[in-house]
Amino acid sequence: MMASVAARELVDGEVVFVGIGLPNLACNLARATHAPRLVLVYESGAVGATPARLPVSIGDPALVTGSLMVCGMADVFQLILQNGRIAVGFLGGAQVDRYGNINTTVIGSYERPAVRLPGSGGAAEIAIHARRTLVVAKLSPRTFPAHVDFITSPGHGGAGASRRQLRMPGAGPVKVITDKAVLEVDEGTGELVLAALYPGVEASDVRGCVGWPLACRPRPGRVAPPDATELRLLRDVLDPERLYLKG
Amino acid sequence: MMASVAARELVDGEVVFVGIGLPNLACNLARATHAPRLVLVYESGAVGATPARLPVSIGDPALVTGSLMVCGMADVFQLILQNGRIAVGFLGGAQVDRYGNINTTVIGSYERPAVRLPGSGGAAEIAIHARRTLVVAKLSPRTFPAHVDFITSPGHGGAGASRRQLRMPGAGPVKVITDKAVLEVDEGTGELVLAALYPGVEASDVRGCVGWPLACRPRPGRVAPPDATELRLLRDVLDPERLYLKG
Amino acid sequence: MSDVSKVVSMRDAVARFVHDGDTVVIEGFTHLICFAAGHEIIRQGRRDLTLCRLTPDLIYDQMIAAGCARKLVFSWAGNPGVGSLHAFRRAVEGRGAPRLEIEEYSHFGMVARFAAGAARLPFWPLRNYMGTDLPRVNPRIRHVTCPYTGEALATVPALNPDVSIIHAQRADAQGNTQIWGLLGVQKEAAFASAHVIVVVEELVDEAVIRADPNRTVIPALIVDAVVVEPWGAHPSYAQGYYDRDNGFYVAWEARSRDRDALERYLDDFVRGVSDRAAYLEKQPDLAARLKAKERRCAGVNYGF
Amino acid sequence: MSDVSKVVSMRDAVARFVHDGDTVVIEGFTHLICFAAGHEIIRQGRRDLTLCRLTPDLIYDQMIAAGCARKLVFSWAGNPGVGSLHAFRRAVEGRGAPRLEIEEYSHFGMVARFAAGAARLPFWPLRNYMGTDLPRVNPRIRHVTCPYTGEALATVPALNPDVSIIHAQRADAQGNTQIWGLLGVQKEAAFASAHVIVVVEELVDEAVIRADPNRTVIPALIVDAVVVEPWGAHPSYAQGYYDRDNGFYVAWEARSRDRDALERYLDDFVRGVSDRAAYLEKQPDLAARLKAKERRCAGVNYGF
Repeated sequence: MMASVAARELVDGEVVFVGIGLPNLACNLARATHAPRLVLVYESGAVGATPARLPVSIGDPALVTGSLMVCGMADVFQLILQNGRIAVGFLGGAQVDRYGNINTTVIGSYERPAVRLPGSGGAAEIAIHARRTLVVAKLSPRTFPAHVDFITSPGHGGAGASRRQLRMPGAGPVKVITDKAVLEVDEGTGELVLAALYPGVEASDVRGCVGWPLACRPRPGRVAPPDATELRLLRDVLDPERLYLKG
Repeated sequence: MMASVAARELVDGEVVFVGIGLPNLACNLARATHAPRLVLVYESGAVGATPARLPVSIGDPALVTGSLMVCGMADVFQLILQNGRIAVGFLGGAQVDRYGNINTTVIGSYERPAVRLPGSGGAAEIAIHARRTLVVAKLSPRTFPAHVDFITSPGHGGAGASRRQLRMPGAGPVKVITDKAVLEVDEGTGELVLAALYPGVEASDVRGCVGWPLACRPRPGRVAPPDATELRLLRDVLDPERLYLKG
Repeated sequence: MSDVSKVVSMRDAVARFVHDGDTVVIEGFTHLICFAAGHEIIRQGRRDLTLCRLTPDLIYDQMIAAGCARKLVFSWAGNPGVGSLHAFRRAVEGRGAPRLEIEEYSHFGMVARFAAGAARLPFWPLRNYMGTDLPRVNPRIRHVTCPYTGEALATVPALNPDVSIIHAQRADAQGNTQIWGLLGVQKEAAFASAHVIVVVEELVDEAVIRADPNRTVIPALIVDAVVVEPWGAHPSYAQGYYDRDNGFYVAWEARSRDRDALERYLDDFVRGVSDRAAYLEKQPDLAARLKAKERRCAGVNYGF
Repeated sequence: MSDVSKVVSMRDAVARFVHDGDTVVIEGFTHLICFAAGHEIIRQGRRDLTLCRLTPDLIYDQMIAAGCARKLVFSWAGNPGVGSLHAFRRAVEGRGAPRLEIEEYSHFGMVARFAAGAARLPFWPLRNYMGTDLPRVNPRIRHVTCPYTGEALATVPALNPDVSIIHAQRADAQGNTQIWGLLGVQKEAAFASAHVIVVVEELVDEAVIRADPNRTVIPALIVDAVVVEPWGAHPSYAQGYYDRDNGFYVAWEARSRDRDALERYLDDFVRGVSDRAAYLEKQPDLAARLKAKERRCAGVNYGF
């Protein structure tokens, strides 16, 4: 469901900075349906990959064989990302807060962490440079606190300076795709607000999973479930071994 | 003669930044005699070339075919030259002055030049970064004034700041190889002084071609003429069409 | 992929992407200099261009002579191994022709300007220019203080052309472009530019590109137009396709020194022909003289 | 050329170029991670190393567990697609093991540190880190003011390791090294380092290198030693030679979570074998499981 919602966000012809797992699945679903000309860029340096198998890592050899270009990582970050060529970046995180700030660094204090997470990887610069960012995370109070313990990837600043004041080139996280609803950033306040609900989910179900008083769009939409084509592609073609799809 | 004198300055195994013409001839003579392991780097990006013909330009295709590496010019200047990997750089010039400053930019004023020369190319950075520089130029009062009209490639500063004060990594022009004598820089004064004379040349012949009171080493040496092997290599193997050798 | 092809004629590419007053780059260090594009720009009578290149070479000498240029940004303006670019010299030395504005760096400085432009940074740091007169005559060479060591480093400003024209051995119809032999600053110039025209010796199927992705220097995602123009770099060269026409470079010394001879050349070989095909028809001996010999490397295994 | 060969055994290369207290880089982004070198460093009992890598991966987790590391400089410390590096986490979370000092960037920051080191500049500018907490916990992320626009840009300091160990598909005996597939920051790490050890799947004649010079990523002039170690990147991979051993990565989650299981692994496959050949003898199924299929590209013409 999350994969198909994410896929629909992608516009044909866009250049997408792809992470492994669900974002990869979403991109390949979009390519197989409404966006055949999507260009996939991996931070590992593969551009225009059409992998013969579902890649298990962002550096999978299947992303190289038959791709359009392989370049060094200095080129990926300087000539492609910082150059402003990425339309959409995908991010996930252990924590996402009211203003779309994302934490993939530590739970607890940085110096004495309760849980040490992997860190930024390319996430900080994707959040800053991609023209827009899609965040993918499952709803739970632990994952959506009012404030993250550590800002790895910046959202919309909240009380502090705006993205524009900080001279961030990209628009940042514009949507958060969860397993129950889609949140969007409110341009006025920079807050995440409820934009659309999955079938059978009520606004109160979402509010209970979020650590701040969640505002709601005047008329929140309903997300259409994956249609038969999408389901068939996901289950039979794109992830037949259920590496990323659960249930 | 100048080619063989220049060749003798090169030590086996050194990495040399090669210009076209006489420096190229000198390097290939050195490789054919005492320095077979010389590594030639051209600013065009060819490393370890063993050209099948005498290259007529620094970007000759013969420098690519069969070379050890071809890289972009950003790598040549940042990763090789600025990185400090070049032991010897060759420079020529329309004017060379008392302190080894070289002019390849203009004769006359910069704004209203009497003669517009090609400019720096890679010369400025070679003079700054190569661990030592060899200058090749024919002696004449016009070519060796007390002060150049424009400092394209810096020598030893003269009355101004020393190379060390200016934080130049390389030692700069240590020798000037002419058609009559070899000049060396005096480490104390930074001035070019007479170090060795070609057969049949007197110190006064050299002084007449230089626009400042030329000092002389206590016992100036005599340059040995090219031996039979060197002459045969130059005339029959390295430049049979006399593209660069005259007489 | 079902993409619409970007292949257009040189005439259309220049008409669409090169405008009066633009900052234009035709790059290539000795290798892959796109004379075909320069000639079409002359034919279409572009004016007030700011021309940028490390080595202006014969093509910019011709464009200066034809009156296309208002300004030249460069680092070495000569005819390598031969002599001068006399149209350039006349324009700079003020002998008759309208004066050409110049902005001058060293090679490293120009490379750094393209690198900054390609990375969309406003400047690039380099350890250079101490003791030289270049910063005195070019106030755009400045300094920055290292926040770690306190030392002063030279800087050059980013160069972001309106359009770069990149000659290459081959590309697919989308503009995924492969180059071998000398690479110059083709990649940096392309990424620094608002628009990119790729001109190729050979249009190949996307499968040829995908078979050897490490050979791709410029990806389609930054390319606006693909022009197929075999021998389009003559008298420059394309490794594996044809050799440099050194005789033409040697002859240029006398030809460009004589204003009338230069005008006659432009009339005969540039303004007097409709396109590159007509230029080649006038010189039927090129292939016999310059076609490259076979020296093919082995492939590598991309399997897993 | 009549050069003396630089080919040595892994044991000799590590003994000679990796010392206690050194700053050591074993790079490779998923691809070409030299586990063989990491294992030899463990066997030789090196201590107090500062280990640098974008992605510490399993090899640094093993070296941390074995007590080789004093400090880690990195940007993403996980087991990609699988889970955690538990020896790293124990050392950072302060659970029992001696604490590991860390210095943390993002990928772009680490790439920029290597780029600065390779260019021998003291810093590298990048447009990054605004709005993040990274500069708060890492005071080495600083700022510089652009001398043209006046804007503040982030900077990272140069990284100049004592030694980089670069795995590659092939090199000649002098160390002219060719890589295809993912390139990571292998080139920048090598040029940034005081010493470079190249480890290759295949030692080839200089003529193989010279046949395709655009494929060369690291030139001999910066290489100190060449080690020939087929399958030396396992469980990482070498494009065209063998696939990644994903099963090993998946199994690492449980193995590294259990301190004893991890020690047993080190005893069995690292400390308990004399060299890489013995490591491979214990796993005779690797070729059958992982050997790359043939997917060879065509060559290109280098003639003129």
